[in-house]
Amino acid sequence: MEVNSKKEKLKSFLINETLILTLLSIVMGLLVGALIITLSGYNPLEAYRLMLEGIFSQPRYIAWTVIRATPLILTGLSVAFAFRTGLFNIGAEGQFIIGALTAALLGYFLELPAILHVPIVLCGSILAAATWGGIVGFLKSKFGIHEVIASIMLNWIALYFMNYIINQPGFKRPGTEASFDIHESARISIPWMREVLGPATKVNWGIVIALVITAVIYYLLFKTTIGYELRAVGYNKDAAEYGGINVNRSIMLSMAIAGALAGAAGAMHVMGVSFRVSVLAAMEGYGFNGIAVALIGNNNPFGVILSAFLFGGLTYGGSKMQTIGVPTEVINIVIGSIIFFVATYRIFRYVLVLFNRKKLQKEVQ
Amino acid sequence: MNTRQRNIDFDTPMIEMKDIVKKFGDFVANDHINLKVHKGEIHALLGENGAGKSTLMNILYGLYTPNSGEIWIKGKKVEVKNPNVSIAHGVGMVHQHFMLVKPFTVAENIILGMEPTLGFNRINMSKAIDDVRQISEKYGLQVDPEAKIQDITVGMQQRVEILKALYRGADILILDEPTAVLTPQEIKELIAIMHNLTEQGKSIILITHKLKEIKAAADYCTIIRRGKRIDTVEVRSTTENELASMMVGREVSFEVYKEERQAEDVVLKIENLVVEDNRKQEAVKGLNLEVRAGEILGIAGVDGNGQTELIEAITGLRKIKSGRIFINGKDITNKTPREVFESGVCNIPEDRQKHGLVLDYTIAENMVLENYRKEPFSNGIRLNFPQIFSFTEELMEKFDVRPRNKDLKARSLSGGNQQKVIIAREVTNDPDLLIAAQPTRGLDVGAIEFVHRSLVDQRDKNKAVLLVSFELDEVMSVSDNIAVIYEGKIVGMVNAKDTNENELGLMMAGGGHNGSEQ
Amino acid sequence: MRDLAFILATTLMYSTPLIYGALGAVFSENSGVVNIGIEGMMTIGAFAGAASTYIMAEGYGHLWWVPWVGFLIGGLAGGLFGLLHAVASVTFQADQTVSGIAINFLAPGLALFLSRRLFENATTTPPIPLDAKLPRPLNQFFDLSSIPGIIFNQYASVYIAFILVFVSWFVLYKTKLGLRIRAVGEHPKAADTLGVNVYRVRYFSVILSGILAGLGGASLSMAIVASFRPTLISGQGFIAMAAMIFGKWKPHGAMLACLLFGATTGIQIYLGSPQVGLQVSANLLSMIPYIITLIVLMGFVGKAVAPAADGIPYEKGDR
Amino acid sequence: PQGETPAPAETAVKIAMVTDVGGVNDRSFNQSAWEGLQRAKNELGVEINYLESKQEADYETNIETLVDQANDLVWGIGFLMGNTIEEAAKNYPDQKFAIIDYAYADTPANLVGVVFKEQEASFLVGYIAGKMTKTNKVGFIGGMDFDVIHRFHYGFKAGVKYANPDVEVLEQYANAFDKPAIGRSIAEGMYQQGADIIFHAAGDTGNGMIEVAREQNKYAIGVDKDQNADAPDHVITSAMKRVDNAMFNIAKELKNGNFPGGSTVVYGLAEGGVDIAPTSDKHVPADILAEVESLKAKIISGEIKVPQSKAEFEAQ
Ligand SMILES: Nc1ncnc2c1ncn2[C@@H]1O[C@H](COP(=O)(O)OP(=O)(O)OP(=O)(O)O)[C@@H](O)[C@H]1O
Ligand SMILES: Nc1ncnc2c1ncn2[C@@H]1O[C@H](COP(=O)(O)OP(=O)(O)OP(=O)(O)O)[C@@H](O)[C@H]1O
Ligand SMILES: [Mg+2]
Ligand SMILES: [Mg+2]
Repeated sequence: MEVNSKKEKLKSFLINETLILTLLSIVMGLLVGALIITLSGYNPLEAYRLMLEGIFSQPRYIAWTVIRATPLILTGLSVAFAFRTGLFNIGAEGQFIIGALTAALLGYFLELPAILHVPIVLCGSILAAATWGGIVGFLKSKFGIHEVIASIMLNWIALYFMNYIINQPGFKRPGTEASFDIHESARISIPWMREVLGPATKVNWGIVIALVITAVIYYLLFKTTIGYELRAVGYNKDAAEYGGINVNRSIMLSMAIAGALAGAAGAMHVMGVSFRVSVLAAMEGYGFNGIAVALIGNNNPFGVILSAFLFGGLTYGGSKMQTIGVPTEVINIVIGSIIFFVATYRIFRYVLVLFNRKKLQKEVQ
Repeated sequence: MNTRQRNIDFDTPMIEMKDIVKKFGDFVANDHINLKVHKGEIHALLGENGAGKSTLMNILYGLYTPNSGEIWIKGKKVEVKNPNVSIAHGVGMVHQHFMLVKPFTVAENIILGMEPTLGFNRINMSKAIDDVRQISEKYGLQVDPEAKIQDITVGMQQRVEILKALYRGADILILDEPTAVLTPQEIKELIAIMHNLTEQGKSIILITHKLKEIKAAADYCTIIRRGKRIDTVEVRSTTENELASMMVGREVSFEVYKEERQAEDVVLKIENLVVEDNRKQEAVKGLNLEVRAGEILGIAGVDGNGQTELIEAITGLRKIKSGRIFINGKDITNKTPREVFESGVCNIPEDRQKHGLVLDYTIAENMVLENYRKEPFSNGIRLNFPQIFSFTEELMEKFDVRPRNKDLKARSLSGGNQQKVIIAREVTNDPDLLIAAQPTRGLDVGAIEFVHRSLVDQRDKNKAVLLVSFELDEVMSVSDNIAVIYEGKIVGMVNAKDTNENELGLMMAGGGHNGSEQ
Repeated sequence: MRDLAFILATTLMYSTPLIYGALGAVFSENSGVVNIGIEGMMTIGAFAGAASTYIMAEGYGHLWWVPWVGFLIGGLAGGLFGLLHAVASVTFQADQTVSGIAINFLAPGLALFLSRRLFENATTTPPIPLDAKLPRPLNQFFDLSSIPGIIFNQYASVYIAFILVFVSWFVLYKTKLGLRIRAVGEHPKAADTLGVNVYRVRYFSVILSGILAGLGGASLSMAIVASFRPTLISGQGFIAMAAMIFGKWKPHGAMLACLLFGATTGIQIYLGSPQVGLQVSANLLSMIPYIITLIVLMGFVGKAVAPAADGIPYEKGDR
Repeated sequence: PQGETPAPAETAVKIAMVTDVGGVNDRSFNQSAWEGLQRAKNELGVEINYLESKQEADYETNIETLVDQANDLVWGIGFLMGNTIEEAAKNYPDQKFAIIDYAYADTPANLVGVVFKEQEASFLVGYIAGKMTKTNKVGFIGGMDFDVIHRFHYGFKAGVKYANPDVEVLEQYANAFDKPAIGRSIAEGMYQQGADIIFHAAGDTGNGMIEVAREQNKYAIGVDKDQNADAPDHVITSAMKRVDNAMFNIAKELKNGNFPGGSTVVYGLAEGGVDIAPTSDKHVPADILAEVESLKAKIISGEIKVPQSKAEFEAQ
């Protein structure tokens, strides 16, 4: 009996409706992409073959997909976490930047053994980005400023702030528009994997850390009193207040955690992949893509992981379709279509109902 | 009591609903229901919470499509695809939950969908205001057309709802629980208005849980139980007890049985309390009050005399301007809601959906809204779900919350069951002081009986209970002592056994003559 | 004085595309549909406006109506994505944020795709000839170098933006349609029970929102510059959305917010200009508009309240 | 992509490039680079290909993809790729790489850095501006505060000063390559201040400036490519960076087996790596163009030393 119900649970967890609908959306999105590719005069099968090969044909490619997905897991989680607590964190972009910048500063200016350096850089960046996100929460709870406005403004402030800091002498590597590289001791690369996967593949511990953080966030959100409070505030501020929850503190805490997650993404990108920060001429999109990742993943921490891999795979593998001339924006169209179908999953129900009705009519006849 | 001259025209059926069936999924909300209403008739619909009354009326109004059945309006078969059809056939509906756009003015709400216009699609607002004035005078429904809905009382809002229907030329009015949120005075006025309307040839379908109102207002009554029509009776020749037992399927007692007992120590003590409302006006103006252990103190008063602010001040949801509040001698003035709760105060809130429940949380999650941080529900950090679940299941059983599924979201429960969840939670906390604000609003008689029982049980456990209600009957039958609130002050204190409606009504009106007709 | 005129002129120019975008958001959100896809709708509008005007100018020569038709095509392209957003969020009751985000991927993707198809694989469109651009109506009345000339030497799109603010205010607050739009955004069920077709009103508003955003994009690609580029919009749709919230969901409020943003950008450029000769990092100057916006919000604006039903899909027969 | 070499010879040399985020048809240096490769295809029969980057994170993976496709030479276009290409060169010691706009202190043997003396072309257009201004005021709009942009900036200033020391140069940085509205505003301000010719090194931001020149019938000077087509009556000349020439030349050297690995190749006037636009004769009087020719000679010979930074400019 016990065992059976556990099995049932697992089964319903794996084969739930959301997942099926999401898979359907992916298929539909790819079909739209195929249409666009065909209209451009290329062979969609050939293009998708290149994409799939580009993701799966070599361990190295799979590794790259993982590397691509890592920051998206965390920015996606950041957005999803905020959504779950009733806030729209459109500011993951800026929080990512602050996390990355702090990691580059601490990674370069501190000189410590790796065992200390890595955690200090990581924690420092997370703290800085949490503060940055917390500002939004503070502005909202203290002044009633809508989090969307505050986040959008802070995104740009973060971008210019980073550019300003990089330009300070002593931090900027001369002859470049980037900072000095962080020390080896602050990196989270996995050197022996490079022997296996090829020298250029920047496999790092980031994915492991990201998965651990995801599990922690899941636990925090759904299994702890803090998560209970944050979600209650997200659903119904008045009832939360009535239940004794400090609403203003919850909003700040929630934005700070969201900031911390996006900041961790930035930090790990610097510690595992780029090793430096560069002057940005435009937003890089980690935060904005995080919104898409969160939404495809249904704001569920585990859904976010899957959708980050999907997103990482599509952007990484998709870029290889260029080899036969397919322009890169096709990938954006595919991603856009997938999100669109995720949004309008009721289309599938509708079609299903129509289909059933026809079947019924047939049976009647 | 129902003394009016009846002028029903039995030859002119206005509404005939035949064999209406409505299913939500597998659930049959209306099971072959028939209903017939004549010109000039007030026809009541009576049934427990969730019996299917609103559903039936939504079908008549075109908001839901029935699975089968026919609707005839004024002798013609009509397919009511949407409200436009029913409106065109003269049906108007006042919904259980007000359908008013809060930031709009009264006039704007009334004309919406049928706006008088000038050139350029421009609204002819002065004509609109004139029109509203005219019909409001014609039917004796006084309103200020230019006031915003959010600034007027619930009673006024009710009138706006009726005016909306009349503005559209309705001669069949559906009123879905119109009195649930009205004060006794307003109810009396509403019944007069209804009679006035039938004299002008209108027909009314009235849904209410208050048998007294049915007796006072209606000519006929159709009783619905679990989606099925039980019977249609002539109200004059049926007693309240008969109506109630037909509706619930068993005998219901209206008397709240309680034993005499002696009140003991003072639990709640309020001294010179001054509290401001949202508009920074003083709503509570130097109020003094004591509630003792083993006592149910009822607060009687007309809506808007500071009751809401008083409760919010006690429970920590609103800052106090001056004065002090003590619980068991401990000062809780301006403490946070949590601190107030910790000192032994629980509250069944007035607005159950706004304050009482997180509608998107499951029943289980809602059951620990105040207690989630305490043993055994958590160790302060980690929630202990097995404990929360077994606790919830136990309470759902004990308080008969239906359906018995702890994983359902609170949103999917009926109003009565939502209220049961709150009462279960608050009562089980076993507080020294239980505050109950409008605890039976919108509930059927069976559920009301249950709520009253729960309050008395608390009292019998030697706890203090503060009951705030606009329903005099409820205050009088449940309380031991009654305090009358008027303009933010307690203007009178009486023993429930030694008073009557007249005396209370007089005090509730500030000692004037308004509430003293009964 | 001239400096002030310069700041004013920049304010007008810079805030114009934002005003269109913000007005679009105002209509959509007042009807209860969150529109985060303004950015994408502006992008496709910018492309369609510039591309169609260029093609028409090639084909028909520089007739007076060419830019106007092009401008409208820009609006219609945005409107098409408004329609898509409406299908998702009204008919299929999609999560409106999700659908808006989808549009922010789809619309720019499609713009680039079409650009490559039409213009020999180029992601930028060829420049529109000067006389096929929108006219500058007040240009002939003032000497360019005079102070009124500096301020009012603006394209028609600038004046249209301000006219549209007034028209939008008029429509929303004085007409039957506006009453219904706002009713649907506040309490769709109430409107429904009075026979107002909630779906139709929302479709109308969301499509109009796309059209306005599309015009905003076109006002950038057909007036401020004369061609479409992939980076042309770069975040202005989001700023417009912020302005709409800042302006408390009202046309005139949104306009003021856009003007504030334009003015602070003007001040930023002015402070960085050679005549001021400030020795401050350009990066610090660039933060000015964003910081001032936050400060103004802290100081002057209370809690903004969205239309009560904003973001909530309406389903007939729902509880 | 567009038409690989038909039936490539067994030994056909394969060259590919990774674009910057602007994409291959950016009407700027990415496009110029691609044109260079196309010329190499037509004239030298090499096989060519490109991959576009959408964001910085694409650089590494695009490079790797091209390495996997067994290209003989992989190009990175733009100095933003500098570090990435250097790392790739170290990771794949047997693969040849080259980069535009980057000079390494210590270049790996399988890598070539190609830099341009932007300041030389800027000097020439500065000279033209200095000679042609009627108001004795000209303007410079920079994109972001980068070293590369400084080369344009101070080369231009030096050219103006050389032509006429009395001419004032109004200078402003937009701090963006993608904000034409800001470019427009700055240009309006400069023209108001009395400048009659403005030179930009600001990407799309500069587009706003060219637009104002068109509207107000003022002169503008383009950058990187010949921008005359954007405003034929107003862009009098452009400081061209012949990325195409560099790409072609390196292709040729690679094919001939003398790939200049381990070095930084500097393309200046002498190497045909920078120049003024061929359309300059439309607006610039012949006598000034003749003077420009002689200036070229002096720069090539080293007689005139063009500054490439603020410090060098001020030292002169
Ligand atoms: N839209 C809906 N979807 C699913 N079930 C519904 C819906 N509307 C009503 N129901 C169910 O139908 C039943 C009848 O509901 P209805 O609102 O008609 O009850 P009622 O008699 O008006 O009760 P009350 O006295 O509480 O207002 C209830 O069990 C309710 O849960
Ligand atoms: N676009 C506009 N141009 C000029 N004046 C305007 C415009 N929009 C609004 N106004 C003026 O501003 C006044 C306020 O508008 P409105 O009545 O919509 O605001 P409100 O609802 O009173 O807002 P609030 O309550 O926030 O003050 C109007 O009476 C009108 O005269
Ligand atoms: Mg009901
Ligand atoms: Mg009250």
